[in-house]
Amino acid sequence: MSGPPLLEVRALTKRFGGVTAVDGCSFAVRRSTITGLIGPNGSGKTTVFNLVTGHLPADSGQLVFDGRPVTRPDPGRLYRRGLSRTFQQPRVFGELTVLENMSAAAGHDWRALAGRRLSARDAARGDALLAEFGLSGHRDTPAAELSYGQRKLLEFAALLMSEPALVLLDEPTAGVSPAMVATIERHVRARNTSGTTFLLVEHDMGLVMRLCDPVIVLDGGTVIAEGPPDDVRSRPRVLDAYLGG
Amino acid sequence: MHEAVQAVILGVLTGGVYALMASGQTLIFGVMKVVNLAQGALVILAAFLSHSLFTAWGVDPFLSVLIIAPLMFALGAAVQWLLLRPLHQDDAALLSLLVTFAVALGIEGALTVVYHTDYRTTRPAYVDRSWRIAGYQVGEVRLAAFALSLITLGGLWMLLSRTRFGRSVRATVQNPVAARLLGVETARVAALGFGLGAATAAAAGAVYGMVYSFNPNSHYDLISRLLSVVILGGLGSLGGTVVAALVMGVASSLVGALASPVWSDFSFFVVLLAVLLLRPQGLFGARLRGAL
Amino acid sequence: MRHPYRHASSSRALFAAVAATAVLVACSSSAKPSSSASSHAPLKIGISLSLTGDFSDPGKSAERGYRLWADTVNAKGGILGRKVQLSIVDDTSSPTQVVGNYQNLITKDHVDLTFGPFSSLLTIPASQVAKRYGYAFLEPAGGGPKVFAQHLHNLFFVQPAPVVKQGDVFADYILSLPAARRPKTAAYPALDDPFASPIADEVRTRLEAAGIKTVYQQIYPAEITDLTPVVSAMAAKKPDLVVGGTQADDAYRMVKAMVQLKWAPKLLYLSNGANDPHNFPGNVGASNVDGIFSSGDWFPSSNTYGNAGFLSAYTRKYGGTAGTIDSTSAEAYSCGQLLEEVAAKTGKVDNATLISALHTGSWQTLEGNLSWNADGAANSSYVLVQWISGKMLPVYPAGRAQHAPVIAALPWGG
Amino acid sequence: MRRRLGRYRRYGPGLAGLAGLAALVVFPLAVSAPWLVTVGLFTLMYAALASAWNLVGGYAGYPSLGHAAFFGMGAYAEAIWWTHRTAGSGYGPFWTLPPIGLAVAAVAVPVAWIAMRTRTDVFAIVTITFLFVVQTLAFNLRGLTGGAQGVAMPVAPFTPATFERPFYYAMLALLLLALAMSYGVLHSRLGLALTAVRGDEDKARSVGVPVGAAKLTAFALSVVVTAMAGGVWAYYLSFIYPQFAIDPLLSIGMVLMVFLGGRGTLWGPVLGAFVVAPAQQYLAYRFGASQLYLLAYAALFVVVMLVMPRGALPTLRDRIRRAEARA
Repeated sequence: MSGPPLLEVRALTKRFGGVTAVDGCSFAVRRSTITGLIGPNGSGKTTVFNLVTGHLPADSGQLVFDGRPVTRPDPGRLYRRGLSRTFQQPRVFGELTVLENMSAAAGHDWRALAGRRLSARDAARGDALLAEFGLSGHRDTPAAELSYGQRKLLEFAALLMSEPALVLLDEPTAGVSPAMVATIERHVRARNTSGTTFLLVEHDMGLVMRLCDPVIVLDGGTVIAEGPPDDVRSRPRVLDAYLGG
Repeated sequence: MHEAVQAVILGVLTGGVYALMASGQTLIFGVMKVVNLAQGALVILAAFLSHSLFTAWGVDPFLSVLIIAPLMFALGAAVQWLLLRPLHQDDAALLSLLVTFAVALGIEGALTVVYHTDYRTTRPAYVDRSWRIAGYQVGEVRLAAFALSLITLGGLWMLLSRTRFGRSVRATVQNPVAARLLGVETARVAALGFGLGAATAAAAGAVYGMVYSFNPNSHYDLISRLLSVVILGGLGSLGGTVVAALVMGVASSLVGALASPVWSDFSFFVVLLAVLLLRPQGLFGARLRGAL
Repeated sequence: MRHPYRHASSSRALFAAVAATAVLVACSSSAKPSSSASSHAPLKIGISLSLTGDFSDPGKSAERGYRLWADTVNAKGGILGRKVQLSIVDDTSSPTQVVGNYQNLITKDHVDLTFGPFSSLLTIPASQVAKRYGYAFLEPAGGGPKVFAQHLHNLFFVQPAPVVKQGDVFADYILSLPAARRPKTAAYPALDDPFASPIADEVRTRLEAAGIKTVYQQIYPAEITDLTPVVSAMAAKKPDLVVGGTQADDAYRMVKAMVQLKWAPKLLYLSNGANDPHNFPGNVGASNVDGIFSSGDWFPSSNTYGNAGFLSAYTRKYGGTAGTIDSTSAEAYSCGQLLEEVAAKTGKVDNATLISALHTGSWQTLEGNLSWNADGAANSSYVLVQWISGKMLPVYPAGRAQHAPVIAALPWGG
Repeated sequence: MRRRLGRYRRYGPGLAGLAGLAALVVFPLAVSAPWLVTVGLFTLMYAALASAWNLVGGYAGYPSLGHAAFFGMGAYAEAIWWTHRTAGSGYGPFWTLPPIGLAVAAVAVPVAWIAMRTRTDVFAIVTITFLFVVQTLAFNLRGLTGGAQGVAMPVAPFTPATFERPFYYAMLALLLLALAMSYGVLHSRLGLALTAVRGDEDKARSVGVPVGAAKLTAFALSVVVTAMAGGVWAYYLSFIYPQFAIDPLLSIGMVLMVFLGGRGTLWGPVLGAFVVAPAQQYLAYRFGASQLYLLAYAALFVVVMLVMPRGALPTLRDRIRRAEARA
């Protein structure tokens, strides 16, 4: 399925003091793809994530999400519109139970504040997702007691409560066991099959090559290559960037 | 016009003393992210010690700093080591706020037991002298106090920028985790930093005791102003603190002389709230909080 | 849902706490009220004083005065054969605590009489409690306008006149000068305090009526550490006379600021702070006090009723010299004197007798001869004092003066 | 045994709550001594204040040191409204409390909106600065507040023997209101949102939790109770001054009680208030003269922070859980 891209980034720029972290960066994420965003350390990948999701204000550039321009990106509003993200270090609410973590991420606005702490609908959907992610056994434990890998899974699963159109995963497999890498990969594929679009920052090249198409390569805050993984891999500029230039 | 200039002169001199008092506060915040509510009480404690040394043995208040500063250093280091270090990490910021308040209450209580609540002033022979400079009166003590503030602040700056200890402090301020990995013993640095912050209170207290009258309750009047100065200066920035203290000194003095003294603190607080509205990190706060 | 479970243990704890409170209550309410009816039981007087907190020094002075009086009267065999027993409790300078304290004293300890607290700010809530239970309220310290605006019949302010009138004696003195020697212009800086700024206002009203021009008028807040901006603004207006509505440390600060700025008016009156023989020279410097006027209710050299005995008893009990006695001690002592006199005259010491007796006639105290209006304000007057050759001496009115007022340049002027 | 415990867990809290409430309702009727009722009324006041503070300081993790300002605003609003009116039967001043609570909350929302741009430590300082601003206004707006001279309210015409009762029940009603709010918040989505905010505010924002609305609602609820308590206090004392109505020590007292009992719990603040408030009154009455009062207070404070930094209830609960796990 093609048509207009789900996310379009145009000439995005961000400076920190004298350093230009993101420099006129432009790319698009097409619907139903698993797009990879790679690049050497310090190439600006996480900053791009932060700019796209409104965690950092951009100095200049435009964003178009789902056909509508985003003038003042606000993380909460974008989340409710279907754009969500994970963090490099998984961030869950340690004092809430696993199920409550699911409910907290359901994307309700202020009108729901007066409602029950855990609505029957949220609980049912949360339970279904927890079953899908194999976390049902931990449903009522505080999230602080989960292992690192389990927290990554929980953070990912919780986002799905909002039925996002686009999920930005920031190094989803960093620091987890090989078995957990496989689990995460399986879940991303499964969700992609059912229609969710992904944008991935990842250092595990094997995973990127297996999972992503297309792949966007970032260096010095600009896009230096874009295309199918095998194609991108062989370009000399990309090799230069990775091998140090 | 004459009044305004006189007010500015006074404001700058007063601001110098506040800069000295607040520098310890900002140092402590920078090193440990602890808002030290006891800083005012430490200043008043030092003022009493200096007053006692002067009345009992005739020790000049400026010289008394040399005796009091080590004592205050030990007290500050002890507070950090015994009371703040054991706090639960997750809530350290909030709990330390309360613990330092308890320390302030404790100091106030002890001072009340020993000295009662009568007001005092340290009065060396030169305290009433003043110079007339271009038609403006400038008290000798105030000028000397300002000079002492500059010297202490300069010394502090040298210490932080030129010594190994200073580098450890700055490393701890910028990134405690990395500093620990690089072999800086952060707990010890924190104790030394707190001690140093308390030691600057010694200088501030000796000066305060000559310029103003004080009693054990006086720290309540000090602390809100010190906190405002530290926030306005951008929490943890030494240079910002000095500028903020001068801004406060001049603003209070001008409003006091030209409008009414009942609004002088108020106007400063309103400025503070306005600044926070526009720049939550304070006037000079670096994006990475705590660049000394 | 985890929450009901989560709160189980806390509810248990709360229940235990409530149960414990109930037990405590049961025990204490079964305690027998003391039998105050017996004529040989001690006469219990309840007083709440600020022994800690902002007002603790004057609070302790008041305590010394009260205790000295109790010792004195007990040495003479007590009142109507009953030993006086004081219950002095601490209110930590808090109005919430002072209300609780008087209530405790009256309804728990069943004291026979109550005397007032020290801090003037605490007098109003305390006097309401005394009124509620029909107790006479002899109070040595609450003389602000709002105290009398309560129109309490049971309240007696044991000082010569309402605090507002403290500066009147100075205005009287200025107006007694021949017109040519009077100051032409005046400045009125005053502390924002119910017992300071009204004094300056009262003097200003009277001097303005007599044609003395007001060139500067300013209220400053209590937490001000430095009065230099005020003094420099005032100096720019060059007033002949400065009338400071001061309380204590702000008087020191004002003199210090004048000294530092090397500016002095021709006449300087400070309502309080400058009338403290012990602390004033220590804070502003003994060489800076001469010529400053102040006024007050009591001085060691007063020739009022019982003063000689008071001075000797005080120095015997607490040491020191007469010059170090705070007037608050004398005010507190005077409350006791009144009680003694009423008992001697009527043969009774109950509250109703005390209230009706004090509302008729005039009574002798260390504070002078006092009589009260319906709201509890006495109708006497204060004494003007001036620092002369390092000593604070009564100078006006003539009847109580020990020296004539001296008009000379202040020591730091020039 | 196990089943009995289970049943206790289901019904126990409700029963204990009811029993506690009944004890509190009966207290002034059973105990005729006015001084005890006074102690009770101030204890209830502190319990209500601590519970209200807990909504912001405990649940949301925003330690406000400025709550005394809202207490003072409530006190002044009540006093100014009634200063030139007569109290009639004496119950009138209680009916003006709800609108005063709401009005002060309306003022508090923009203040909170500014202050809550900052986090924990800075937030604490900003709020205490706000407190000093309000105190300065109370001193300086003489036309409105009477300045340092204070404001008088009509004295309630209740009979001396039962004078305290109406005030006592007003404070009890406020405590119940605060507890109802606490309970409601805990069991609503607002509570979930606040716990998320306390844990990781940025993350909460990024998963669409309406962070601003949640914080402001908690703050406003908290202020409603705080301001009304101020109103009752003013009426009880019948005379207020700026330095007592807007007293930083009141803020500190709330914080101490909440920390002692347990932050973010329903009953913790109440427990803290029931221990500290009577102890404070009694110790000052009994031992204040010894001068060591402040030192003792400071020592208690430090001990609480070092020994049970999370408060009595959570510490106790952990003990019980561990003991049960072992059994």
